[in-house]
Amino acid sequence: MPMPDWLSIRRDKQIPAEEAGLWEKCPSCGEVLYSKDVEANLSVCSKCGYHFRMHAYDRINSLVDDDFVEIGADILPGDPLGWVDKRPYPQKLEADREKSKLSEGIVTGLAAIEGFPVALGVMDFSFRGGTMGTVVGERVTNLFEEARRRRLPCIVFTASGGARMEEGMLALAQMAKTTQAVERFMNDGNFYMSVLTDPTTGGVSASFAFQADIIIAEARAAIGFAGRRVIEQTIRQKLPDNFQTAEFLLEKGHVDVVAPRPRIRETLVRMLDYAVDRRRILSVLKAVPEFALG
Amino acid sequence: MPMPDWLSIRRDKQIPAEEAGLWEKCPSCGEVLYSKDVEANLSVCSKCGYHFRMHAYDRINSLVDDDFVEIGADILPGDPLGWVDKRPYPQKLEADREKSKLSEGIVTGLAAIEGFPVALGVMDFSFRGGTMGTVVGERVTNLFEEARRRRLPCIVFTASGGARMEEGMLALAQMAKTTQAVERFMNDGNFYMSVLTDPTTGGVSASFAFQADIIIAEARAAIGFAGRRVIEQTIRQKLPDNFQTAEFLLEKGHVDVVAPRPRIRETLVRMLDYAVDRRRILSVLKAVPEFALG
Amino acid sequence: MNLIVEREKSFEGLEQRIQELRSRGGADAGAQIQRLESSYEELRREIFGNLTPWERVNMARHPRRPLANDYIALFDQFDELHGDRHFRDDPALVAGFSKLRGRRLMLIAQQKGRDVKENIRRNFGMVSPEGYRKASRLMTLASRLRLPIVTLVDTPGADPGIGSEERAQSEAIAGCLTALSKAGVPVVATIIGEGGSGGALALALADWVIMPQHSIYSVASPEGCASILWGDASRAAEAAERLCLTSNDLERFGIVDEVIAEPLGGAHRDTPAFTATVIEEIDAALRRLEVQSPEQLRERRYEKYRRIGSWQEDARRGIASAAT
Amino acid sequence: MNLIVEREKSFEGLEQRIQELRSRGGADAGAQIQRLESSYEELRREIFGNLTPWERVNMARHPRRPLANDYIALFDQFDELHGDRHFRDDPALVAGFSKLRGRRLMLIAQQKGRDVKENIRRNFGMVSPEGYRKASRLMTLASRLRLPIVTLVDTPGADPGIGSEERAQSEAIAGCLTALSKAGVPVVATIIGEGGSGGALALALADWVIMPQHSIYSVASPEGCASILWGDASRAAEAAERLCLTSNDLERFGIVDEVIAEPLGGAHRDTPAFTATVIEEIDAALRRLEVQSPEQLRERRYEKYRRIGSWQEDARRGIASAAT
Ligand SMILES: [Zn+2]
Ligand SMILES: [Zn+2]
Repeated sequence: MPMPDWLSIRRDKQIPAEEAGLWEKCPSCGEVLYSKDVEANLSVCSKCGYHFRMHAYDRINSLVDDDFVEIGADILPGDPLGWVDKRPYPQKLEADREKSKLSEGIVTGLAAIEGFPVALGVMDFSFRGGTMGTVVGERVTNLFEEARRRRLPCIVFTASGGARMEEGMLALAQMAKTTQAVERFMNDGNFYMSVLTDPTTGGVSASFAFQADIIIAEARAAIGFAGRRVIEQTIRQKLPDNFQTAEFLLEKGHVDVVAPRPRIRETLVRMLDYAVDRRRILSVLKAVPEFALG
Repeated sequence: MPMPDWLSIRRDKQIPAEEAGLWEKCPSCGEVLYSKDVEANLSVCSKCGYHFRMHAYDRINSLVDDDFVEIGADILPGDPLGWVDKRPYPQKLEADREKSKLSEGIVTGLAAIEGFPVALGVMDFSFRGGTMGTVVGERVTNLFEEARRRRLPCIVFTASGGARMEEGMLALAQMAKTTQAVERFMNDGNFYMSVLTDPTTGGVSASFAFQADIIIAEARAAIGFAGRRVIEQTIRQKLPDNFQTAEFLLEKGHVDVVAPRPRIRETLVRMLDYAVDRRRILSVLKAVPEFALG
Repeated sequence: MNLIVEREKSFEGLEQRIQELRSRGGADAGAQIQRLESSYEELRREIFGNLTPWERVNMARHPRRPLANDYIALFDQFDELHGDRHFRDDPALVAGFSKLRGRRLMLIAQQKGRDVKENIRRNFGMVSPEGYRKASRLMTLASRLRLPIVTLVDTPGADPGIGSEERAQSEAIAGCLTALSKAGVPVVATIIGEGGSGGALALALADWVIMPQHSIYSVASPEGCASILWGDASRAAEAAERLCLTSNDLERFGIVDEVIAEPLGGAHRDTPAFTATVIEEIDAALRRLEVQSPEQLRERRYEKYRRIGSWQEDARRGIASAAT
Repeated sequence: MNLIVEREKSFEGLEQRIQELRSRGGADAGAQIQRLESSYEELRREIFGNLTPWERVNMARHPRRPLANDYIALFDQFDELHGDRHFRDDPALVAGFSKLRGRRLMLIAQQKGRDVKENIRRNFGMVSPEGYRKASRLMTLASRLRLPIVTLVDTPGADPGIGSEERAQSEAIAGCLTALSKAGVPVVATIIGEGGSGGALALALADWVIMPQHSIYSVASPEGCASILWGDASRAAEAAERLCLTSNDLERFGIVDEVIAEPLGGAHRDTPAFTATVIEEIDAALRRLEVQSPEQLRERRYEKYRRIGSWQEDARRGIASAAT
């Protein structure tokens, strides 16, 4: 399957400059940065190391060797509750599709990273705050089921504000669905890594994000169960700056590794190299010829 | 197999009064107690509830329905290091045998408790401070292997100052030996309860004591890894009174239940009733006819 | 201020008046009592007969609503087990061996307090990582010993304190969900009061989920939802309307397998009878499930949650519509 | 005050003198150098050739003795993994994926510091419950991924602090022993310096235990033992005599499978060569073990420890004697 159009476009860096904006200001150090430089630097500020949020396809692009075979793209959201707040839910979805160039909060598919075939999921905060509705749950579940069938290692990049309110309990139940799929996948002896990016909270944090064999946190990412504001409201005091940061979690023993974005790919490759038996992979690939490696 | 002489004697309460001493003073409240009353009350002070240390056979006597089929009594200590401190190790063993009326720091065997056949081990602090040498390790291992063969639930009462110095690393290695035996026993789906009595520390605490499915602590017992004095020397300050007590451990989540000695038996029986399938037991008993139940 | 408690106050005068007339007796009292009672009944039916979602939220939080201990008292026996083996025993999560109609089982419940003092001790039913770790430890033990797992869910949500974050609340909840995924024994969950978000689901990944009529079970608290949507927590009633947190909604969505009708005015109007009914249904569910093999149980539980969602045909056609 | 360091000081003058003569050169220097060197060698052989147990204790604690990181540096690669997933990352226990001669493995080590500052951070190699829980988590992961486990043991003992007791040090150590019992992969342990009691054994329930000649491995620290026996920690040297904590003793007892001779004066006299030798032996052990199936490994490991002790025939005859 060829690369989706959107990915090809990003890869070729053919975004019209007037669309992307020529300059961006770093919200951390205030430096004004040339947008193309930022993008070339994996959306990390070249001055202070601030991590801008990264588009799911950009992320995929920065990781995979060649083609990315997307699966689950045909799974699209409904409006099970007939939700309306300021706007009807379908309108919000439409606006997010427009804004994010994504069909939902996660992109899932198969790819090779440095020659390692993997199942890969990348969440994107720009679609409904990366919240998990039934589509995110279904795509994640499909990904793990597909990875289990093919005995591929699975990698998921998380970025989420939690369960998606607009789908009510149907969204929350995705925690149960995904947890079961991950458990089944791991119980068969397969290898799973999660990469927690900014922010990873709520129902995603409390399900597949923290079930992994190896948990990598992207530097400076905010990670936790309850949101920072909820905690501050509850305890009625300001939280220290480093609270719920990746670095804080490393000290508290919650994650295996913290890595800045430019080192995430190499970290993943090193871990795959340790955890995955190349001989097994090759035999799997022979058995599933339709899965072409670049 | 009939009850060992010593147990029969204790059961019949035929200990000559001049031997046992007519009166005992409670070290907690100072009350002077009639020895026979203390014994009748499971060696608990009737005034303040202080738990005197209890002889292993008295303990067994207070638990089992009828006969106790001792196993491992023929496993006796050697002197592998040729140890001498103030006295040679064999002399210390001899003195402890005399004093404690025990051949080593644990008594192991098969019995029924309220109709539940069980494998039962009871440690006794009066023999070398309940330290685990190779005999304790071997008897515990034998007990779990026997229980595994017969698919019996296993109960071990711990009381130990840790590994036995006089047998050096041979003593420490018993932690590895017993842990493996317990793991194998539990991995087969069998049920294991430990009862931590005063004191349970060091190598016993850090092996089979804390491996159990259900951990019961006898009220007021001191339980921990490092001894109280070692910690005080390390941190150079006095520890709070309740530190390392059974009640402290309950609050800290280390043990399932704390029970005063008079309620230990009924607690064990209730747990067995939950955890053990009576139908399975009966089929086991049919298969092993030589194990007579009272 | 609980909405239902306020409503109940408006009946108090009427109830007292009926009582007085009854005790006084007399020739004309009979007719008067009948009249009053009929208007009393009418009023109650009018007010309680068709509760709005927000009223149900208040019912679920009613200070006299049956709590976990009211249900636990009806089991044949219960022996509490404590601790996560690592850090602390969490009093907000009560768990232990139990028996129901002679059937051995593992009971795991969120316990709110009845008064302020107990609520502080129980942290208002908000479970800390230690509580979830105690739960997953005992779920695993139950599975090992082949004991069915019965859970009682009643929490505003998982504890959101600093300590809970420091000790990895997310990991603890994921651990419970994993333990329930693995369990080769029947799992029956009952949402007895408030089913607050992931902190509730952690105990409710079950083969059979029972929900009393006026309990709620929600992806977010109405207050939290309102504050996110409109920056105004006082619009909680509106949020409650939208969240589909009532038993009827959730049965329709397949989140809940069985709804149990409550007495007019709520479960607390007749706690003994109502809790007994719930226990009856838990027993019935266990009876249906216990004939299944561990593999069957796991497989069917997997498939049950596998199906939940609204993406299916609707979504593939790109049409927004409620799932069946 | 380290005994060996003191001894080394007595050579310093002699070593300097030889250096001086060498650099100065001259006609008579050659003979003088030879004379000095031969007496230097003789002295060293006399002092280091036959160390007492207490001297070996000092050698094992020598400030320049190779530490875990000196060994880790010789592996092809090492990627540290952190944390117990619940409470803290313990810097006294260093663990992660590694490769040795291309072989993927899990490396788990106790890490002392080289200076005061690092020693405070590493807690002098005394591991807390979090460290042992990190270790058992990664042992279980290694077993899941079929990676052999290599451990490096160097600790005065498990951390005896208040916090460690509060967080169940015993349970954490038992957890490591259980994880190693379950592991269906080769386990090779090396006692690189101090093997202090249960805190050391927690990482050393292994298929193959390697011990450099002057490392120690003991049921109790000599100081602790002396303080228990005579109420006098300063009699540690006497206690060391009795504890049979040297490599030779332990090989005889079957506690240690392989002793590696150290250079005269101790491993730190030639750290690069010595650590390379140890790594060589670890590799050889892995090569021997990796052909075994998980079941074989577990079975043989079980039998290995099953046999350790001195009760056997001796005891049954009631005769006290050393085990073979
Ligand atoms: Zn910047
Ligand atoms: Zn007393």
